[in-house]
Parts: sequence; C-alpha cells; structure tokens
Amino acid sequence: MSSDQLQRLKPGQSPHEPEKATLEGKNKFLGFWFFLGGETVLFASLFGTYLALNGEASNTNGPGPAELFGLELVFIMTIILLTSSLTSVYAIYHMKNLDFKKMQLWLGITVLLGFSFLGCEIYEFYEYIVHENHTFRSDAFGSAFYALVGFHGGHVLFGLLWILTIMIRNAKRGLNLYNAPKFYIASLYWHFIDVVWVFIFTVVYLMGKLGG
Amino acid sequence: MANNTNSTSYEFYKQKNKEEMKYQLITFALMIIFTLVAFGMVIAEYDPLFTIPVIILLACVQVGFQLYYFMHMYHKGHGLPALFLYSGVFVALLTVITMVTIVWW
Amino acid sequence: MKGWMGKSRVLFLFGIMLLTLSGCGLPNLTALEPKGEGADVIYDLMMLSVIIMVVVGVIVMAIYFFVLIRYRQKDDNQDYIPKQTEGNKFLELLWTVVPILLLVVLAVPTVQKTFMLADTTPSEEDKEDAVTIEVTGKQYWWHYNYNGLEIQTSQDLYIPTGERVYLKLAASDVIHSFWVPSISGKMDTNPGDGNVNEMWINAYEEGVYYGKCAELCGPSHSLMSFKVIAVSPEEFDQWAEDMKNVDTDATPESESAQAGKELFNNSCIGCHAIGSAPAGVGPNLTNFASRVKIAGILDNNKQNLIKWLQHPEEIKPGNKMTGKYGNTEAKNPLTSEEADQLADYLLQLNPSDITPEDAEAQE
Amino acid sequence: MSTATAQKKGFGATLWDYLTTVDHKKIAILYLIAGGIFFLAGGLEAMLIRIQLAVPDNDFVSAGMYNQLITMHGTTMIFLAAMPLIFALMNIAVPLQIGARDVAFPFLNSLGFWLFFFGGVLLNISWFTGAPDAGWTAYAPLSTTSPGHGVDYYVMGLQIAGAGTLIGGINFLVTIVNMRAPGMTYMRMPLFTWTAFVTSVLILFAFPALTVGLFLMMFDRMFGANFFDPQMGGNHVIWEHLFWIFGHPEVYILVLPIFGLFSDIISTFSKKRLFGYSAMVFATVLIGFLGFMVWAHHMFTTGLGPVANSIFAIATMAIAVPTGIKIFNWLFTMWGGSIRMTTPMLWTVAFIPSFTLGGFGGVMLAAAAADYQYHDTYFVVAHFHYVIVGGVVFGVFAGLHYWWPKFFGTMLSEKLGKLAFWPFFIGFHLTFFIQHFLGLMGMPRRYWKFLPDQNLDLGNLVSTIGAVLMAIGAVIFLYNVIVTSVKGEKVSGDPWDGRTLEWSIPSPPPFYNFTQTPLVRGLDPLWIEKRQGNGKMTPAEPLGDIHMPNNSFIPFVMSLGLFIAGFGFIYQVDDSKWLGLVFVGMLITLGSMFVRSVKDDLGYHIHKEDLEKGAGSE
Ligand code: HEA
Ligand code: HEA
Ligand SMILES: [Cu+2]
Repeated sequence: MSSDQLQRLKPGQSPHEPEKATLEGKNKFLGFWFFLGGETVLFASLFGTYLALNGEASNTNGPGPAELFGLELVFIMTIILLTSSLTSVYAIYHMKNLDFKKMQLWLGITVLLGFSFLGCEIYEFYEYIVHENHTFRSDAFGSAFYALVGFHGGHVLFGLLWILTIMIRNAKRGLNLYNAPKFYIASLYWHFIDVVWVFIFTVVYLMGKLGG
Repeated sequence: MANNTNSTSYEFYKQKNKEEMKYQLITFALMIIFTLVAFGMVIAEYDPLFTIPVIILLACVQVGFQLYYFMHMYHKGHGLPALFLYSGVFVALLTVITMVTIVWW
Repeated sequence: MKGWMGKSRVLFLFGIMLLTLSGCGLPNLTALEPKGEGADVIYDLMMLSVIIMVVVGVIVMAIYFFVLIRYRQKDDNQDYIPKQTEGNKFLELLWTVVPILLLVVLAVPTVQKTFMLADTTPSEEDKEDAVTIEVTGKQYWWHYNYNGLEIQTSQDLYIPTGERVYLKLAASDVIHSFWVPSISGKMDTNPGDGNVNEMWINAYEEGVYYGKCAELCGPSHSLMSFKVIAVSPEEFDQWAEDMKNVDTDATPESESAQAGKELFNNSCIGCHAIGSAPAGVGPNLTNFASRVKIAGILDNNKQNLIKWLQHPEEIKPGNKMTGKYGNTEAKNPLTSEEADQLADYLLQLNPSDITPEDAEAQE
Repeated sequence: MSTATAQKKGFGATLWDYLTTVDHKKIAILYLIAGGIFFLAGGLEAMLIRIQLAVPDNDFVSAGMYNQLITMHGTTMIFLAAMPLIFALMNIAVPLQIGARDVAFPFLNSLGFWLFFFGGVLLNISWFTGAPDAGWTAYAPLSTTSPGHGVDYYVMGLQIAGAGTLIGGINFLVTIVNMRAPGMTYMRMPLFTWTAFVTSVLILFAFPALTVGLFLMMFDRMFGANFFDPQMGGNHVIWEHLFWIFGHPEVYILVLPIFGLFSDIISTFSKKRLFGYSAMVFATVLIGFLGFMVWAHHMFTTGLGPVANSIFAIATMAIAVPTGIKIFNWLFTMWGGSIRMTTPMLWTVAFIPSFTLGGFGGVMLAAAAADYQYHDTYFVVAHFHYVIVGGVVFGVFAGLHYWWPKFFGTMLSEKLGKLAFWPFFIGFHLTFFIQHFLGLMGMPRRYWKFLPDQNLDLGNLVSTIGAVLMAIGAVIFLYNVIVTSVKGEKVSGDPWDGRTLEWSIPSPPPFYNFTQTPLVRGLDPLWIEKRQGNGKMTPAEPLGDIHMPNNSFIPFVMSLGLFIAGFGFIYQVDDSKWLGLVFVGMLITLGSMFVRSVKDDLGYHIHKEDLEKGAGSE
C-alpha cells in the first residue's frame, strides 16, 4: 500500500476526497483539527492579555490604541487576507478535482497574497516604531499589541514557508495520496490564520479606534 | 444530480464540487460585505455602545462562514473537529471574560 | 496481609497522640484558637466542613473495611467467579444526590461568609471613627499608614480592640500576603496601584498577635514576621496621640546615644525615617525601642541589635539593608563602637507609654 | 526483553535503536527511565527540604538554596516526573488496550518524548548556574525580577517540555479516535483508555495557556516587555490567571489516567466487571469539564472579590460529586468480588482512603472564606501531597507493577513489592497528615526555616521522619527493579488473569503488537473470550502483511535544536553574541522540520511469511 500512495492521482480512478483516503490522511486531518482547537486557546490567552492591558498606555504617556492606529492599511490587509482565504479554497477545489496544475496556481496566488499581507504588517510596525516611537518595550499596551499581532504575523510567515515547501517539493510529481493530506491541512491552517485575523481587526483595530 | 447515474463518480463529484464552489463565492462576498460594514460603522463614528456589539457579532458570523464553508465543517465527518473546536472556544471565552473582568479592581 | 487493620489503627492512635502532644499550636499564632472576628467566623466554617468530611469519611471507610474483609479471595475458593454486575441505578443515584446535598450545606455559609469578610465599608454609625490603615508589604518588612491620623509606622501594627479596623493592602516590590492567623484570614498585597486589596480585622481581646507573610517573596520570606498589637480603644487613642506628637529631633540623654543620633542622621536617614513619613527603603523607626522583635525575628535587646546592624545579611538574607552602609558586605565595616552608639540611640526611641507590654499584661 | 536484545545487538546498536525509535512500547520505556530519574531527583530535593525543616532555625541549606529546592522539587515532580511516568503508562497500555498496532503519529510520539527530555535536561542544568527560585508557580514580579538566570531556565525548559506534552496529547487523541480495533466502540474502551483520552483533551486545552504565559514571561525577562510590570502599566495578575488556567486542569491531567488505571486494576483483581461503567465514563468527562472552571480557587486571596470567589468556590465543590461517584463505584466493584491482594491491588487499596482524605482537604480549601486561613500554608501542602502522592504516585507504582510484564516481559517480585509498599505508605501518612495541622497552627508554606518556640517543632520532625520512611520504600522498589532485571525471568502474556486486550498478546508484545487485529465483542474483551469462547481473541482479519513506520533520528535532532536555542535565549541577555546560538539552534530545528517535510517516509512491510515464522516475538 505504501508506495502506491506515491502514485499520481488521475481523474476518474481515484477517491473523491484524496486527503482522507488513507489512514494516515485521516489521522492528519483529525489531529490537525484538534491542534486548531488548542490554538484557539492559545490566541484567546493573547487576546485576553491584550484586552487587559490595552488601556494601560495612559500612565506612561505613550500613545493609546485610538491615537496610534490608522484604518486604511488595516482594511487593505484584511481584504488581502480574506482574498487569500478564497484563493486557497480554490486550490482545494482543484485538488478535489485532481487538477494539480490549477491547485498549484491558486496556491501560488495565495502565497503571493500572504507575502503582501506580511509586507504591509512589517511596514505598519515600522511606522509605529520609527515614527510614533511606540515599541514592544514602551509600555504594557505596546508589549501586548506586538505580542498578539506579531504572533499572528509569525503564524502567517510559518504558513507561507510551509505551503511553499510542499508546493516545491511536489511540483514535479503531482498529487498523490501521500501529499494530498498535507495540502489539505496546510489550507486549513491558512483559513485558521484568517479566522484569527478577523478577530484581530475587529478587537484590536476597530475597537481600539472606538476607544473601547 | 441524482439522474446523473451514467456519469462516473468523478464527474459526479466534479459537478458537486462546482456547486459547492458557488456557495464558497457567496460566502466570500458576504464576508467582504461584513468587513465593509464593520469598518464603515467605525469610520461613521456611531455610538461605540452600539457599534462594538455589532462588529463583534459580524466577526463571529464571518468566522462561522470561514469554519463551515471554507474549512468544510458542515461536511459530514466533521463531528469531532467541531466538538474540539467548540471546546477550545469555550475555554477561550472563559479566558477572555476573565481577563476583561477580574484582572483589575 | 492480615496486619492491614492493625497497622492502620496503630497509625491512627499514634497520630492522635502526636496531636495531643503538640496541642493546637501556639496561642496568638494558631488559627485553631480564634481571637478575632474573622478567625472566629472562619473557624466555624472549618468545623462545619470537618463535620461533613467526618460523616462522609465514616461511610466510605465503613464500606471500605467491610469490602476488604468480607470479599477477600479465600484460599479454597480461587476459582470462584463472582457475578458480573453492571451497576445499580438506585445506589448510583444515592451517591450522586447525597454529596450534592452535603455540598449545598457547605456552600451556603461559604458564600455568606465570603461576602461578610469582603464587606469593607464601615457601617454608617462607625464611619466617623473607623480606623483605616494602608498596609504596604516590602521585602521583608511591613509599613502602616494610619489614614487621617498622620501616623506612619512599621512592623508592629497597633489596633484598638473590639472594632473592625479597615486595611488597604498593597506592595511596593513583589507580592506579599498579610496574615495574622488568630485574628483573621490572609490577604495578598499586590504591587502597583491598580490592584489594592481591602480587608478588615477585629481583635476581641488585647494581646500581641503573630503575623506572617504568606506569599513567597524572596529568600527571607520566612523571616518576614510582624506583630499586631491590640490595645483597648483608650490606649489606642493615647498611642495615636503620642505618635502624632513625637518630637523627632529630641536630644537623647546619654552621650553615646547622642553620638548614635549623629551617625544615624548622617547615614541611616536616607532609608529610614523617624516620625510620620511614607514608606522608605527601610522601616520607620519612630517607636523602635518598643518593638517586640528586631527585624521581625530577634528578641529586642542591645546585643541582637548590634548583631543586626553589623551583619544583617546573616540574619535576613537578601534584605535591602545589606551593603547600603558599613556592614559586613561593605569595604569599611561599621565599628563596634559605632554600632554600640547607634544601638543606644535606637533603643531609646520610645515616644509612647503604650507598648506591647500593655497588650500582653491584659492577656 | 530489552537487555536480551541488547546482548544480541551490542550497546551502540541498542542506543541508536532507542534514539531513533518510533515504537510506542520503546518510547514508553524511555519515558519510564527519564521520568524515573527525574522522580529520584525530585525526591532527593524533597529529602533536602525535609532535612532543612527537621528542626527549627536550621541552617542546613541557605535561604536562596531553599527556594531553589522547592521550586525545582515542585517543577521537577509535576512536569518531569509525574507527567512522563503517566505518559509511560499511557504509551505502553493505550495502543494495546484498543487493539492497535501502533499510535496514530509514531513520529510525533517520539518527538514529544525528546522535547520533554531536552526540556527537562535544560531545566536541571540550571543547578550548575543557579536554579529558579520563585516557586513552581513562578508568580510575577518575584519571578520577573529574580536575579541570575534561574527563572530563564524555568521558562525555556518548561516551554520546550510543554510543547512535547502537547504533541503527545494530540497523538493519543487521534490514536484513540482512529486506531481502535473492530468492535472496540467508545463504550467498550477500558477505563484507562477513556481517562487517557480525557486527559489528552485537557492537555490540548490547558497547555496553550501555559505556553502563552511562558512567552509573556520570557519577553518580560529577556526582551524588556512590560506584561507584568505595574510601573509600565502591566499587571501580574494576568500571570496568575494564565498559570492556573493551565495549572488546575494540570492536576486532573495527572490524576485522571490514574483513576482509569485503578478502575482496570480493581476490576481485574476483584474478578468483576467495573461497577457503573457508564457512570465512570461520565464522571471522567465531567471532572475534565469542571476542571476548566475552577482555576481561581488558587487565587482566593489575590483579591478577585467576593462574587468571583463564590462562583469559583461552588464550581470547585461540584467536582467532589463526580469524584465521589468514582470512589463509590470502586468500592462496589470490590463488593461481592473475589479480591486478590497483589502488589498493584495493594497500592490501589491504599489509594482509596488516602486520596479521599486528600479530596476532603480539597473541598475544605474550596470553601473560599476558610481558604483565607489555609491558603499558602502547610494545609495546602498536605492537601496536594495527599492527592498527588496518595493518588498519582501510588498509581504509578501500581501501574508499573501491573504492566511491568508488558514493558519488559518480566514480573517485579511480589514480595519486594509489598516490602516497599509498607514503609512508603506509613511514611506517606506520617509526612503529610500532620502537615494539615502545621498549616493551621500558623506555618506558611515555602518557609526556609520556622522559628523556635512556636510549637511547630514536633510536627515538622514527625514529617521529616515520615519522609525518610518514604525514601526507604522508594529504595526498596529500586532494588526490586534491579533484581528483577538481573534475573530476567520471562512471564506469560497474561500473568494476572487480565480482562483487557493487552493481556491477549505475549509479554513483551512483538513490535507490531497484534499479529492479527482482534475482534472485540464487548467490554473486557479478553474476559468475554475466556468465559464464552476459547480464551483467545478472534482475529478480525486474515493474516496479512503489516505496515510499520520507519525509525527516525529527526525528532532527536529537532529537540536538540530547541535545546541549543534555549541556551542562546537565556544568555543573550548578558551578551548579544549568544543570539548566534539561537540562530544555530533554530536552524537545526527548522532544518530538520524541513527535511521531515520533504523526505517521503512511507514505512515498510512485514511480510505474511515472516509473521508466520514468528518474527519480532523474541
Ligand atoms: C492530583 C492533583 C490534585 C487533585 C486531584 C486535586 C483535587 C482537588 N483540589 Fe487541589 N491542589 C493540587 C492538586 C490536586 N488537587 C495542587 C498541586 C495544589 C496546590 C498548587 C500550589 O499552590 O502549589 C492544589 C490546591 C488546591 C486549592 C487551592 C488552595 C490554596 O492554595 O489556597 C484548592 C481550593 O479549592 C483545591 C481544591 C481541590 C478540590 C476540591 C479537589 C477535588 O477534586 C477533590 C475531590 C475528591 C473528594 C472530595 C474525595 C472523594 C469524594 C467523596 C467520597 C464524595 C463525597 C464527598 C463530599 C460530599 C465532600 N486544591
Ligand atoms: C508530583 C508531585 C510531587 C511529589 C511526588 C512530591 C513528593 C514529595 N514532596 Fe513535594 N511538592 C510538590 C509536588 C510533589 N511533591 C509541589 C508542586 C510543591 C510546591 C512547590 C512550591 O512551593 O513551589 C511541593 C512542595 C513540597 C514541600 C513544601 C516546601 C515548602 O513549601 O517550603 C515539602 C515539604 O515537606 C514537600 C515534600 C515532599 C516529600 C517528602 C515528597 C515525597 O513523597 C518524595 C518521595 C520520594 C523519594 C523519597 C525519592 C526516593 C529517592 C531518594 C531518597 C534518592 C535516591 C537517589 C538516588 C538513587 C540518585 N514537597
Ligand atoms: Cu486547583
């Protein structure tokens, strides 16, 4: 069975859910979902910390959320990331149709969008640090802000490297039962990053702008 | 599709996937709309007491869309993923509520 | 394995014996002989919980011993196959419901007392003369600021008996916890002004009560002892009056003490204060001579004081006095003569006639 | 048996085998050895603590040293001894109990072990440079301002070990969901497997809070962040919450598998089906669920206010109900049974009253108002040693005696087993019972010395004597292990007349566990076959090729990378040159992740013909 897994999947002769066709695939699928359950708690702890500390710039003269944040860039970043979520849906769509080329194409677009998101974020941090003089060390708000948003950024970076790795690794040999689960869970991870971002833009930026 | 008995299962699922992709697009459109509304409300400077619950609600719905459509949680075989995700959400909620209520006094 | 029962019984008896030997602990330290309202209320709750536990314990142990004795495999019956019971609805319901009821019995007074102990607003009629004290925990001593009385002092906390004294607790370095077991339960002192805690204490009788720090705060955590000195309200008023009117610049009688004063004002005053002053690096020494203990732990006499002045690190590792002036850790140690003079000065700082002895005499 | 293999293979080959193994039974042995060594270290620290407290005003160790001892004792015992020993039991038994050839993620299983191991080693290296000294709870700001690198080691060591635990937890979850043999429905799983499942759930949701807490502390200590610094708008109470959001579930993580184990043992040695099986499952899940809603009972005196305190007090008390259900179900499993007092059963029987006492202490602590007196005194120390030693440690001893045949194919001596039990059991009660009273008599915990003339002398002395007895018991147990290994007498697959699947295969099991996957016909499947069949499991499949995973050295390297980076993080505070070590370490780790990702790892097959010849069953 094992080396069969490396056989290129062809339309018409393969299972319709290649990511869950093998026991290994099923295990990966389930294990990864469980992991996301744990990640939920991880990000909640960071969100909680941020919410407890975001009002605490006042006693250190640093800028608070309302003064610091601008919404234009955040809006652009949001649209980029949401779109990248859609493109990775397309990728999985083509994976299910066993169309490897198209899957790679859409994944490629996802990666590009991901990098532009990351670029925006780095630019944003740079602005805050250099022009607003608001850093990780300025006050508790600063620490909590960079920790939460930076953790998310770190997830984005990791996701991008991961997707790139499996794209390049499998570029020549196409889709098979061995790599299908890998592509699938990488896309789950990517969606989860988007889920977290939805809360970040709502809780950190929008609510920050509202002063609450 | 039920009358598609002659086609191979591949064609059958291809069709099905296509159907599904339509929903995905609708989902995406809604998500963009929600985002616009949320940003719009903040920019329009409505009363925060009104805006905050609404944008949080919008975020939750949007995340629901991501989970159920983009991440296929509405497909069958996702019972355990849902159970574990919601357990995580439960602990997450407890944590966040704690941090906003009993950390300062 | 026949010794099972025997051995546990011996163990049990042995335990009881030990307990009687050691009693319930030192009076004015132990929580088992409450001398204040808080400790009293809590003691009742404790006893209620003990009774519940004993009841449940007796039932559990009765079944336990019965089962162990009755259902041991007999040598002649090794092949016996017991009936494979799945369960019993009634029994299972029973041991779900009964504990719930017992817990309700415990929970109701728990909630009630939790709220009672947290009620830190004086009643209308007491509002005027309720004593409120800001307590600050520091590594490794305590500072008290009597609100509205312009008194600040350290280590020994004077309170009037028979009334609730309100405490506002904070810390200036790490977390400490203020605990006077025979008067009341403990409360943490948190650093920063965002998390100030409140509690009240009410000592029934006059006395000197042992206080301890109950939150790990560094190497000398175990030495961060203090005393609560409960005196009658009249005595308390007099003490307050004396403390308020202390002449911080009085000239000591003996020559040696005068020299000590000079030394003190040249080097010690940077950290310590005499007279009402906010918590400094070191404790306020206004009424040092009447302290029950030096540094919270040594008997208050000249010999110990000199030892403390010269070798504080040996007595309280990690304290903030080490190395601040000429003691063991420094290049030029305090000479014995200097230490002697300082001690003479400090041991005559005694602005009030109300001292721990007054409280102890009443016991 | 492993030593027999060792002689065949030579030391180097055996070592390499263990460094690269992905076999859950070998990983179990690794966990056992590492956890055992850490238990001895933690026990040694405990002995030093007790010696220091034997007499008043003692100067056996210095104040700073004492704080390091208690911190390392608590941390080592909880994270590096109790958890891994439980993982050892879970690894040996869970796959066998559900009739699986392997775990779901053999590679991750090995990774989990090595992360734990390197984290533990990192933490203990701190002994050479100054160990952490802020208590195992590491409350800020004491921890964030603690001089030296002790707390840095705590942060990095626990972060690495914690990652390993999380990975291990996910592995067990998926294993139990996906790898059960045909017929092994959820409601037919042995209780140990059930509790392993619920414990893994708790790990999954509790450890991320610790991860974040440790990150925040790391940022504060090493990179100048201000999460816990009140001067800069920070708040140390956040640490308390994050620590206990993790910390309370952690104590149930420790005790639940032990509950399951005792259920299996009691049922086996009473020759009876577990009384109230479904109630036991339900109680386990309920304890797990409630376990997440009670953490603030560790913070009653922090100042959260009467409303929060009351809510958490009531939630905490509620846990007594499902735990009580368990106690009574155990008693009624024995009721009407035919009880064999073997060593595992002896530990189990000793556990019931000991743990109940500890639980009573817990409920007393849960009464928030009363906790104002108990908190941070020896009453608490007494409570948690009663539940942890009387529960978890007794359980580990019971489990090791019970499953020793599955680990090594030999049996620990029953005689020595009982000989070790008595001093440990008596010493345990001597040590900890009296501590309840010490606490109420005014002795706070974490006290380097207690002062003379405070009526605390006798109690402390008794406690120390008890600890010596425990040490004697532990040494006898060690002696038993050595004697047994030297003798190396083989036992059958089913020496206890067992009821569950692990007893249907040889001791030690062949590396592929089941030649043919068994068909499960009910709860206690082997027992059913013994009563209603021919005493053997019916196979669920014809004899065929077995697919096995390849060994891998990557988990070791990946963990080693983090270990190296850990040093870098700790020392870059002094000199930024150390950041180089961070990069080297991370490069090793990320590099090996990359290799893992691009290298196909398809495993191999054992062929049917070889199976017929009996390959693997040495
Ligand atoms: C295995 C570990 C373990 C277990 C199982 C428990 C179980 C329980 N614990 Fe414990 N606990 C710890 C480990 C554990 N604990 C540790 C390590 C600490 C200190 C950490 C530190 O500060 O360093 C601690 C501290 C601790 C505190 C904080 C004390 C303080 O710091 O002030 C509290 C307070 O509520 C508490 C409560 C409980 C309760 C109610 C239970 C319950 O689960 C117990 C339930 C069991 C029973 C009650 C017995 C059987 C039941 C019956 C026979 C039924 C009928 C009973 C009744 C009706 C009462 N524990
Ligand atoms: C799994 C958890 C666990 C276990 C098993 C133990 C086991 C023991 N513990 Fe501990 N303990 C904790 C978890 C645990 N403890 C925690 C979390 C704390 C709180 C720390 C803090 O405050 O931060 C604590 C604190 C603590 C204190 C309080 C310290 C203080 O507050 O100042 C004391 C004091 O008596 C103590 C004693 C003991 C003793 C005597 C044992 C005995 O049961 C140990 C028995 C084992 C042995 C005796 C081993 C035998 C081995 C040898 C004798 C060595 C031989 C050596 C070689 C061959 C190399 N422990
Ligand atoms: Cu707890």
